[in-house]
Amino acid sequence: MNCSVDLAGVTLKNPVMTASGTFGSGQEFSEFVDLNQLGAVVTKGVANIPWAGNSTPRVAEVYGGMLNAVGLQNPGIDLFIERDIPFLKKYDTKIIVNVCGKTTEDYLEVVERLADQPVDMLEINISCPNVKEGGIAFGQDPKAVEAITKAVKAKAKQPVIMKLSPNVTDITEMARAAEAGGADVLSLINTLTGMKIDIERQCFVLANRTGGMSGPAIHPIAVRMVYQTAQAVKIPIIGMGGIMTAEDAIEMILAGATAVSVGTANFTNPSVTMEIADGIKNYMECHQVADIRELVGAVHDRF
Amino acid sequence: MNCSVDLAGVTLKNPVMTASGTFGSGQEFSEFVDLNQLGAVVTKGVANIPWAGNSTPRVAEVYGGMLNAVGLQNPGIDLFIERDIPFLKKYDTKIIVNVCGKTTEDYLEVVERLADQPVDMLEINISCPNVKEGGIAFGQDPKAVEAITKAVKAKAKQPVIMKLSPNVTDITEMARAAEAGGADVLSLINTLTGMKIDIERQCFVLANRTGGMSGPAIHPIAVRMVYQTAQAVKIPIIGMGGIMTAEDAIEMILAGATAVSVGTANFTNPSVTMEIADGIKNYMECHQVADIRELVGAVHDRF
Amino acid sequence: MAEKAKETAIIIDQKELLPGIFDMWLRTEKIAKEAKAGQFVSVYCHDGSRILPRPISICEIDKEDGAIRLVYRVAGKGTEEFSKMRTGMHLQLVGPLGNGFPKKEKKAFLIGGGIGIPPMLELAKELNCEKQIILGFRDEMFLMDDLKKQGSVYVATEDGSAGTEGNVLDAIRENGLDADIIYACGPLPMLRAIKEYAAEKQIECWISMEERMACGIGACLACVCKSKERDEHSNVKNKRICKEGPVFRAEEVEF
Amino acid sequence: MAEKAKETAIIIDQKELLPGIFDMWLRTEKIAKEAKAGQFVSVYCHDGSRILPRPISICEIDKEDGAIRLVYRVAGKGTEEFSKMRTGMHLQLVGPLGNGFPKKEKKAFLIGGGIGIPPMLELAKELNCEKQIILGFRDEMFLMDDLKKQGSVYVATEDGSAGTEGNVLDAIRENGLDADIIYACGPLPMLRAIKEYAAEKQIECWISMEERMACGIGACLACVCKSKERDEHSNVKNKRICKEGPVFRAEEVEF
Ligand SMILES: Cc1cc2nc3c(=O)[nH]c(=O)nc-3n(C[C@H](O)[C@H](O)[C@H](O)COP(=O)(O)OP(=O)(O)OC[C@H]3O[C@@H](n4cnc5c(N)ncnc54)[C@H](O)[C@@H]3O)c2cc1C
Ligand SMILES: Cc1cc2nc3c(=O)[nH]c(=O)nc-3n(C[C@H](O)[C@H](O)[C@H](O)COP(=O)(O)OP(=O)(O)OC[C@H]3O[C@@H](n4cnc5c(N)ncnc54)[C@H](O)[C@@H]3O)c2cc1C
Ligand SMILES: Cc1cc2nc3c(=O)[nH]c(=O)nc-3n(C[C@H](O)[C@H](O)[C@H](O)COP(=O)(O)O)c2cc1C
Ligand SMILES: Cc1cc2nc3c(=O)[nH]c(=O)nc-3n(C[C@H](O)[C@H](O)[C@H](O)COP(=O)(O)O)c2cc1C
Ligand code: FES
Ligand code: FES
Repeated sequence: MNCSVDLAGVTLKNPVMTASGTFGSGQEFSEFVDLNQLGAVVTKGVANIPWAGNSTPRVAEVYGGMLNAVGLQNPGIDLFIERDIPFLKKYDTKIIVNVCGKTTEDYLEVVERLADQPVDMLEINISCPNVKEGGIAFGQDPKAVEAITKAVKAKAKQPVIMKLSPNVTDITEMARAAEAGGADVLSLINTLTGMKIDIERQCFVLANRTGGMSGPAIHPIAVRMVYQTAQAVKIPIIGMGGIMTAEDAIEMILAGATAVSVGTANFTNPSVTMEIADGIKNYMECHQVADIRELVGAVHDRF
Repeated sequence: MNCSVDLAGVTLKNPVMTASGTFGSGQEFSEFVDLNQLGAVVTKGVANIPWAGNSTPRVAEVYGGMLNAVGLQNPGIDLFIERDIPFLKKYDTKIIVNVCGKTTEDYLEVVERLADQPVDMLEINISCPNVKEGGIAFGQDPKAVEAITKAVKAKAKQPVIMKLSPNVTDITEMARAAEAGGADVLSLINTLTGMKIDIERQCFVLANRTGGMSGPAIHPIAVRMVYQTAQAVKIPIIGMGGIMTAEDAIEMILAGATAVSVGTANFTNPSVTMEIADGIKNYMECHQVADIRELVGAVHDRF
Repeated sequence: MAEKAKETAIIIDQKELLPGIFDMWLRTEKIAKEAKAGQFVSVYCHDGSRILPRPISICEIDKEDGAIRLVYRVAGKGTEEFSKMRTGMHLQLVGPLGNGFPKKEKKAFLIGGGIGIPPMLELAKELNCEKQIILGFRDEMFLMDDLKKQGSVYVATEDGSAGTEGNVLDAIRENGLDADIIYACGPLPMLRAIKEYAAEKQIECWISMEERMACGIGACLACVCKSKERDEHSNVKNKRICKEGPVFRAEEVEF
Repeated sequence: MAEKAKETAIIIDQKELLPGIFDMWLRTEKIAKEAKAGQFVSVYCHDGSRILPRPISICEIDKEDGAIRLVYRVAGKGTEEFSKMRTGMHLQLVGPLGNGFPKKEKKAFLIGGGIGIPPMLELAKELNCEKQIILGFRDEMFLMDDLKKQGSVYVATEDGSAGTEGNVLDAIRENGLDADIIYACGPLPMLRAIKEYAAEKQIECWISMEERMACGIGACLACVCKSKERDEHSNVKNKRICKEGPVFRAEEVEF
């Protein structure tokens, strides 16, 4: 039985990855998860310099999900290279570094600093809804998506994953733009912009007013976008958004994802990524699937 | 204590309305709800001629919500005028007719047929994700939104509510376009496009493949869009999307909605609309709110 | 003015008939009073992640005790939730819903397949005629004792482990049975075969249909089936299973 | 390689101390073994609509019995769910989490305000020094008997219905108390006043902080508070309450 998948020449032992920002750099979760059993660890977004992020409250629970407005707090690329990459190198898993920035130059600085690092892939976050500059601004206009993709590709030494925002009219337009810019892989979806109001105090629950919605509540939207994108581009897709169980992961794969990232579910169960990897194997056994790649995009009509 | 609200000159006794398509024309729910206690009944979308809608399965439950792809099945305007309007006229509530069409002409035909009918307002659905022609196609491009709004306003004898789709990059752009076209009121949000896959049978759950997602899972997105739209336009907003309780309704009102529509919650509890209307009154008593209009858009920052 | 509402029912008893098939008695005065054979109830989940009701047919009605019986198969998360509940716990219901079976005094076949068998029990109790009850099982049988009290029972099993090997029509043929009216509930392939059989033999035939539902009361148009003629309510060739159905004349609907 | 996991705890006992304040003992061997005063556990809801854990401080640890005690106020849907659970039912926990209080052998104030009082009980049990326990209540008191066994207890109530009328600092002043170290947990305004008091008197002061959490283990950066100096882990002036805290030196953090 083959569970391994290929993303732009990088072979993951299984399709289960962590969603950026929900797993730190793996250190804290390594007490709950054997990182060797994951296809890849995707780190929290890192910028050229340390960012302090937003004021608190930064998270709020909503029905079947959560809002976050962490605002990309991160220690900056220097400390990241010094501390987080060596930590992850101890494990037999792929290392994918999520990159954020306020300007194109910020992104490129991080990409260049990572060029000689033992990092397997770069995931470029152009879809964070929680920062004023950069982030989502790059991800809601196809021309901007193509331009930043091209700029990153020109400098990157590792394969480049572009991470797309669901807060758009047509996800396939953004996907095609990233593909045209030379993206090797696409990640989708980032969070949907949401808001929660405290009706007792009549104030916004989050200091940032809006936050990015994640968790099982957004899963059907993510599945739809992965499906649409898989019809529209030739490059592989990493599917994410509300994956809580192996079943959810398989749904995403059937919709067209080559690999999946698990985010908010880590908060509901810190060992969930390992359990999902096991569950996928079980499903393959029960359904006599010899190679996971047979499942990618294998959904069909009823009749 | 005043619970009544004004929408383009039409006074609703309270801000609670039914969301189109979830309440039929009120007949079936009238066994569970005293329609006299609702601000308005919004009917299922009606077209110039009968529509058979999509194949089944038309609905699927998802985590904290549901998908529907009913495809605007409706009996056509003739039977609607003959049967449904007289039924609703027996009650002391406002009648709002939701209008759908495949072409601008279709919409206009319905609007004209309703001109001499005892109908209080028209809600124009330019945001249905479940039909091939018409529907959402009108609602994802600001120029199209403005054009159809203008065309409808030119013929309509009643105030016009334009119902917007959340499947857009920038809801305020669509809202401003509708306002520019002369819309009297805005309704938001319609459903978010989603998908569910049956992993046992590896097929789409809905015959239509995709469906519109509704229910509590989408509430934070709806609140955010209502808030953004309230900052962008001067006309009143009817807020909807995942309102299950009076608390959810108040959240929507604080975000900027003058009235609210309750949809999917009717399936979870057929008497819910009445309970929400009562719950809003209770909240006003507890918080010593003399006039519900004080609450509209009254959210503020924590500090 | 609003005479109906969700009713809070108390579980009087629940047991597992066969692995994955549960038998639950619920005290629910109003529903028990109004209900008749072939109708169903909407059962609501406690877990907030499941917002739609589950339609379950009424298997038996105890008017005196104000109770109804539901027999259901664990098919997913919702029915799994119900199956874990114990005596004394509460469930919220809306019902009775749908039209139910018409009751005629004619020599009848009551045909049930799999989890379509339960509604046949109440129907058999309410019918006043000669009743031949034909049941199709995959392998293991359930509700046999209850049904045997109501008429002569014939069984078909897919694996031949009991009764006729094959389907319900095989059992009818093997036993040389005949009837003037058919009532049936079960999987679509079975209903299709019965519809054909009834047409051929020109027997009046009533079948109970199933479809995904949302409102359960006729408002949302989720649960339609195709009808031969234009339906009076919908004004198109679609009938609402929850409202005009779930029981239809076989020749009325297309499936 | 993964040595930690969610632990399934069994409720040994639960009672309501005061309207809306619950006292629950849970059997949870591993957590009880490792836990110490000032740490907390993440408690998971059963209802699928609530996906984040609720952080609750450990009020008491029974190492022998492998049990911990949680005392919590019903603040919303999650704690309401917990409050309805009965002996024998299960709850899933992760923990112990956070750093806990440092234990020094110095004459101490243990100051608790409102629902910040429970962690003071285990702290009092673990501390080996002269303990003056100062408690601030709105009106009705709870945990008094347990705390009185651990040291001298002084009370302040907002309405003056017991002890000093006013806040915990009023009680300290009224009773002319002094100490060489302060441990405190409670609402922000109380912590602010204590921080100021400690600075003025130059007393070592440790406070337990609260913030909305998601992961509870230091990975998501939801729960930060501002720190005076650049934090070693975050590389900015932010500390994770769930990881570097919840207990901080008062002068380390800004709030
Ligand atoms: C009129 C009617 C009567 C029924 N009577 C019985 C009965 O007596 N005994 C019994 O075991 N089953 C009966 N069913 C089927 C029963 O409704 C489903 O098995 C049940 O809803 C599954 O719920 P779940 O949460 O376990 O499954 P899930 O698959 O998790 O359910 C997800 C959603 O799909 C719906 N759904 C899933 N399967 C069906 C189905 N077959 N029909 C309609 N909706 C479905 C659920 O209601 C829910 O909304 C009946 C269905 C209908 C329409
Ligand atoms: C380290 C720590 C220790 C705590 N110890 C205790 C204790 O011993 N006893 C006690 O009664 N309470 C304690 N709390 C507060 C407790 O976590 C909240 O009251 C509880 O999470 C509310 O959950 P809910 O579902 O009832 O409320 P809801 O308001 O419905 O919760 C919604 C979301 O907000 C979060 N939330 C709400 N209030 C708080 C809060 N004050 N702090 C952090 N998150 C919150 C919830 O965890 C949940 O994610 C502690 C909080 C922290 C951070
Ligand atoms: C607390 C939190 C922090 C996040 N931080 C990042 C980030 O730094 N970079 C990024 O690309 N995505 C970030 N995301 C988005 C997730 O990686 C993921 O795309 C999204 O949460 C949907 O997946 P989920 O529903 O499984 O969580 C964050 C999400 C959460 C909940
Ligand atoms: C079954 C169903 C049918 C619907 N039909 C219509 C419709 O005919 N016209 C329309 O404008 N909106 C329709 N909607 C959208 C709702 O009116 C509403 O905008 C949406 O469901 C969000 O609200 P909710 O989460 O409260 O359901 C339909 C929704 C559902 C669930
Ligand atoms: S389920 Fe709504 S019409 Fe039948
Ligand atoms: S809650 Fe995630 S870092 Fe503290």
